[in-house]
Amino acid sequence: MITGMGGHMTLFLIVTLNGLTLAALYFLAASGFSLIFGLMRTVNMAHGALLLLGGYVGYSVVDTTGSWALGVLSGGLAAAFAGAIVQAGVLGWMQGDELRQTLASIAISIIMADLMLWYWGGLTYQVELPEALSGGQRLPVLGVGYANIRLALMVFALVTGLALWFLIQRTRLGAVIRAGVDDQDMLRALGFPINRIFILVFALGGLLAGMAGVIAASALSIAPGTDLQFLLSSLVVVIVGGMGSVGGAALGALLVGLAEQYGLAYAPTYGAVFTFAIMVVVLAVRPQGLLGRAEK
Amino acid sequence: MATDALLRIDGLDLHYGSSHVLHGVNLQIGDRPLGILGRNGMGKTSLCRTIMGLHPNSAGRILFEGSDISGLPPERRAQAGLGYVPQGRRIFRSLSVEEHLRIVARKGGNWSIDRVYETFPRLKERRRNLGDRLSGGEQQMLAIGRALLLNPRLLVLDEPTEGLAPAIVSDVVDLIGKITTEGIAVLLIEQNLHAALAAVDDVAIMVGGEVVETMTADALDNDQAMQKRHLGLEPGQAGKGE
Amino acid sequence: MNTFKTAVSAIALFAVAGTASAADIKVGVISILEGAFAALGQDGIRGAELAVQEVGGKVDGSSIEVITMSSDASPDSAVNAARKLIEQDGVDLIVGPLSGSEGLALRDLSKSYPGVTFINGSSAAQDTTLRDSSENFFRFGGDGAQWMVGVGNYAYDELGYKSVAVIAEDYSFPYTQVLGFMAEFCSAGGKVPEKFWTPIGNKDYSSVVYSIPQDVDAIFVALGGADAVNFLTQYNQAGGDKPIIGGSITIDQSILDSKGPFKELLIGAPAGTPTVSDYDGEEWAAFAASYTDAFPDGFSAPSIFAHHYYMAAKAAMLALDEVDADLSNDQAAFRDALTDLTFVTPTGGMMRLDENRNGIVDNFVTEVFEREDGSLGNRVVKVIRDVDQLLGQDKETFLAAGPVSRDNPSCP
Amino acid sequence: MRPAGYLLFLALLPLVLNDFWLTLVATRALILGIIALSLTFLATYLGVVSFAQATLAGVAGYTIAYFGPNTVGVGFELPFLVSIPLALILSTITGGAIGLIARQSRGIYAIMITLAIGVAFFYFTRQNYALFNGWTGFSGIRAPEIAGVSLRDPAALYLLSLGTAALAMVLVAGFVRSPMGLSVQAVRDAPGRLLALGIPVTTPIVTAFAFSGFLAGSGGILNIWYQERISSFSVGLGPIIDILIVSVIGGLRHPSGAFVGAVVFVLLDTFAVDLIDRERFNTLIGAVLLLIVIVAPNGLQQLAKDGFGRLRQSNSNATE
Amino acid sequence: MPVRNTHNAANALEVRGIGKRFGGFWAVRDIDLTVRPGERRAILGPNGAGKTSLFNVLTGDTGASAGTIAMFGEDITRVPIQKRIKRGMRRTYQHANLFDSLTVRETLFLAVAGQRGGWAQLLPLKTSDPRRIEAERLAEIAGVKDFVDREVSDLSHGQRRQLEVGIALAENPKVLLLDEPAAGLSPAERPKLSALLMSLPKNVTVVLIEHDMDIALQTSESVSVLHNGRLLAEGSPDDIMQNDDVHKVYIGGSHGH
Repeated sequence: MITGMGGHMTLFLIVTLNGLTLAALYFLAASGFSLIFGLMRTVNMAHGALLLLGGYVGYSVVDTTGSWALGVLSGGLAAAFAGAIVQAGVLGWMQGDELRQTLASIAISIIMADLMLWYWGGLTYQVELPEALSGGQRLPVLGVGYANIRLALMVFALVTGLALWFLIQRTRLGAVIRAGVDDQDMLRALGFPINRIFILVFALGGLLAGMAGVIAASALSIAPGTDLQFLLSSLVVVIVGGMGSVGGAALGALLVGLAEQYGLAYAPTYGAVFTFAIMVVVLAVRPQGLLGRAEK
Repeated sequence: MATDALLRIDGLDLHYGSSHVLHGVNLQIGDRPLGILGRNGMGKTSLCRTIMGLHPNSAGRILFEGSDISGLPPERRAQAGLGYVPQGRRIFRSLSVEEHLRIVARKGGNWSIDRVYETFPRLKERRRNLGDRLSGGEQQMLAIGRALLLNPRLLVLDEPTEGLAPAIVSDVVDLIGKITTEGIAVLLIEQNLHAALAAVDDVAIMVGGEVVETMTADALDNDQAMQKRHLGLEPGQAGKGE
Repeated sequence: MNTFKTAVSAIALFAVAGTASAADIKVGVISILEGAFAALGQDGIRGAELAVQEVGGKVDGSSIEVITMSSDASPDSAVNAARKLIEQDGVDLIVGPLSGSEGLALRDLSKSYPGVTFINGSSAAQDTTLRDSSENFFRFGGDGAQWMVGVGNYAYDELGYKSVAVIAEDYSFPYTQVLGFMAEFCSAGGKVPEKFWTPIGNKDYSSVVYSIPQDVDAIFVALGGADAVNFLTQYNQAGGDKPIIGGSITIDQSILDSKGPFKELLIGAPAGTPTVSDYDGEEWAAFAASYTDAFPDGFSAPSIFAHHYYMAAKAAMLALDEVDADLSNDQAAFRDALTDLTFVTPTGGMMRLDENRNGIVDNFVTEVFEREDGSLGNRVVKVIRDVDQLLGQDKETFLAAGPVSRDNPSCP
Repeated sequence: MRPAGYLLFLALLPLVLNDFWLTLVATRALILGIIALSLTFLATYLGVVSFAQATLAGVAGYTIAYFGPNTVGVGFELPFLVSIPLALILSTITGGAIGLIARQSRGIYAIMITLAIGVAFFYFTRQNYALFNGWTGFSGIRAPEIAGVSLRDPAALYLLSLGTAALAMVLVAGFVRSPMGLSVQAVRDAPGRLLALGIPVTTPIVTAFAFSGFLAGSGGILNIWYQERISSFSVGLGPIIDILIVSVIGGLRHPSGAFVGAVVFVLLDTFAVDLIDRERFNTLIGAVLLLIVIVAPNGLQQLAKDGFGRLRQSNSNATE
Repeated sequence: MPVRNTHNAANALEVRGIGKRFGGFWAVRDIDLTVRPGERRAILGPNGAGKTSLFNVLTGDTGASAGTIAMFGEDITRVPIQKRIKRGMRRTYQHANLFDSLTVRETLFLAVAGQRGGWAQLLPLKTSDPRRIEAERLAEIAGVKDFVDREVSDLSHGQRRQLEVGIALAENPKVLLLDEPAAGLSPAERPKLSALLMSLPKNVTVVLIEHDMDIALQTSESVSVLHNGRLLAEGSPDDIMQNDDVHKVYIGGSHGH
């Protein structure tokens, strides 16, 4: 699609832009995962399933009501509700036993994936975009067409990032969550029911995952297997960036998004290998991730 | 000592890993502030943590206002009226002073954020600072202020004078006196004998995970032999009592 | 000793798995019922069941039981499914599998079970029958290259495309599809300057979209399922306007039935396929009617998978009928019957096998059109009958070109 | 001697089981058990849960495929006497290399880095044709004939797997009582303290991973003879999770749990489709896994103790 | 830089002007200590006096911010912990951080193998292995011989402390640094530990950090008292017990009195 002189440069810029927009989507998907890990040290392997659930519910709601915003909201709420059930019903009972939680969440994701396949079938779903986001426009300078939804992705990521930052840094709940990250015992000794806070944070993580699912279903598509793809990408993103750090998730998403797009454009054969190679290298050199705090 | 104790500990045992830390501890705390004294490693901090529910006791009971709280999680104990100022203060490193107070502050009750600031003007000056940017004394004030905002019935203070400059030690002692007059019971763990004697009316001495002596502060103040045997430098028959 | 073994195993089986059935002839059907291909795999099962239903579940007084088994698109799972069907359920025939690598795996496995007959489902790897073929493995259908026959010529001659870029998933089935297209297109004089092989399951094609050379006349897209949806959507959103040429599963009915705005892009796109959901041949109309009758909750018309599983199962029923359901002597008579079988397929052609037991089939060049109700369908532009696996070439030359790969064939 | 009794009993199974039970249940469980043993060994004695064991088994399997008879025309044939040791050496070296990369990671971080390695290897095998033949992988692999006995014979493969499993248990029991084995356990219990004794921690970690690579490799070789094929699917997320499930069911605190877990898993995997609607058996598998994680966090270890546990015990006594 | 060797080889430990700073805070400062070969020295001080910081600088667990340390005349200030071990310095740990799943014998074997080598051996150990025999000898000295095949996790707290000492004695240390060996012991366990400390080979120099006065004064020939990071007093146990300054810092500040 790129013609004329300077095609290589233009391609490079457009691929970079693609990397940024993909990074935005990865950040949306990974932020909830990172939040949950940060407070509870829980590696929620059912995160991808929550995301897919949100996507499906969002699709169904948009399909019936025609309102995209309502779809995003209900996808988020459905996943938040499911997340709260997962934490309250299963993972909460194993708090502190990280391995057991990891395994239990794998089991939950297997069950969820199968039940979603049963209900929604194996079709590929795309959520219909509202007028303003559908279609594309000619980019200034680069002079190529570009999808509106991808540009919007960056806005969503920015808004989500800011909202998360505000929630965590500027609200009472955020202060409680930060206190819980610092010292759970002390927080409990001050009268905070940590289990309920965990459920709340899990629901919040689910909300983020669910909304990301609807957005992913709008920008790309969802189908059985999407859960694993986003689980893996979220894992890589937060591991590279540093578990539990929202800033780290942003940095990780940026690295992974760019690596994936450069890989796809310039070395499609080994694109996916790059992503995981980055993760291996980062972990081998800095086991806690780029912005992660070292374990005590 | 009151017979209707606010906090009553019966035969409390604690095992921690391979070590048997508390051996049948019995204590009663009423309205008069109680100090627990003893050398390092005698189980004082473990006792505090067990009272707060941060360690599960292996035997015995903890009665607070007449009901057994030994099965409750820490948050329920705090809600029931136990305030805790832990050893090492355990300030949240990523919360500002203001946030520390804001997350625990409730409407009503005797203590408000403003009153904490009145009591500790220094904290007001540093309200925007993060927890890990405070000096030891400031952290201690914050830890106490944070516990007071829960409007507790009983305040458990674990070595609040540890590592503080003498002037601040005396502030803390004065504050404990003030707290007592407001009807808040105090359980004070101390290594600093003089600070403890100045702050409390009764003392219990712990040796090797047991309470070996209970007496009034004045009695201990006048008993040099006792001080030396359990707290000072005299080589004594540890754990054997009189 | 063998009776004893069977007795012990039967007891163990009973303990674990409940009762075994008492049908005379058991047909194991292997399809993908989990993961991304589940909806397609389900349609394959429908096809096989339809063929059995048509004979009323009985051939010459022998009752037929269909036992389905899921694989997950991996060869290992297909092999495990087949082994279980054979050794535990005691099936006499296996119909399936769905995908290319699974087909190669079952072809290999069939050599270890000379007493069981394997009839390929929709798996379309070339080598399943072309190289290293197996005596008891039959394919009443074509391979991925056969499924593209007619498209290369149509694109070059009728549509006037001289240069086409290829976007395809990076594994054996798309390689075979690309061969089928390029064999004709290149020999007609067309050029394929660039091929983009993307990993299967890739989500974001945006950078590939922008790497497509501007000076090609069209894009040949051999992607399946979610991958096709993703690519087409993103190409559409980026303002891409090159005509699309579709692979066989890129523009299958199951894709046309998927939801999303990308479908606009497909209207008018030609594709090669052995299955056309809107084909107006009378045999097809009858077939589609009995499909929708039997499975009201199925697709709006039989998919490529239903069609192929149906032909496989139908061949089995016909051959069974021929030998009066006699499977003795290691199914020798039955296999002879299969080998010599000819029958009219739902597409109206005459199905028969070549020397490697691979089908000589009908193929269609189609284009996508919009129905009155707004849904999309494929309509036939051209029917090519009697397509064989060598694509009409001489056997030696064809084999000498070597197995398909990322770089074979090539005409930049 | 009890272990000998068990072994004799297991060795006689080919007389009473038909090929389905012998191969698809017993042999498969043994092979899966050996690979899972490489994980439970690491988890039990080094305290690290690795998600890269399918990778290690895959390295050995691919080596056998590449240097053995296959039907895809990739690689070149070597005698089995060469290719088998080569496969074990490569999987051992790969294990050591993974240990070197993951040496600083503990707990969930170790899970993550090994998962990353596993997934990277999966994508690599899927994309690389020269060594791994990409998506399609290798098929038509044949187990060798040894002294006129074809290992493709169900009973022969079963007995070989049984022997390998028993040998693997003996090796593990011996390893953990060797000085290096003690160092490995010391790393798990208190790495800093081991350093203070003048013993580096990296060497025991790398050795433990290498040893687990050896175990996984021997399972991987049997597995490729059992499957007669290998492809990227064999090293993908599915097998990675399967091995983990096997180990968890059996219990990660005792190596013999691997075999208990393998038997349960294989029965479940094989017969879940009969117990429940054929399309919903993944739900059943997930539910059983969840149930085991909830009610038996240490796995079916009790069972394992009654069975293979004694085997290990008496072996370690014998070697002491 | 030229190596200044002004240290007296006749002293087991010679500490000159040692300081340890954390940020702007000096945990210990200007500490001078001289320990003769074979001497038993106790270092006392209330909580926060700087005992642990001094100890960590001596063992090499943390670097010194100022000053020098010499062992038998050799400057070891910049010598890493591993090399100090090789030169004959051993330490015990306050928080008994042991290999819980190994037996006492195996633990002591590793302690020996850490010095002599052979920890990387892949073959099981022979009963006649000299390192195994040495481990048994250590078990005897440390008084843990009776349960040499028990797992460390099954030991009582006191037995673990004894094992700690046994580990530190592996391969004839010259200087033994004991970090609060009596911390957390029950009254019944204390005498046993004192007895063990008193029975240590006479050629080993022992520096003991202890909070428990009973044990420190009972087992040492000389005592150094730290307060607020500085050396407050030094002398025989009797001298120290008579020292008023020491009493004051131990019982606490003079608030209100």
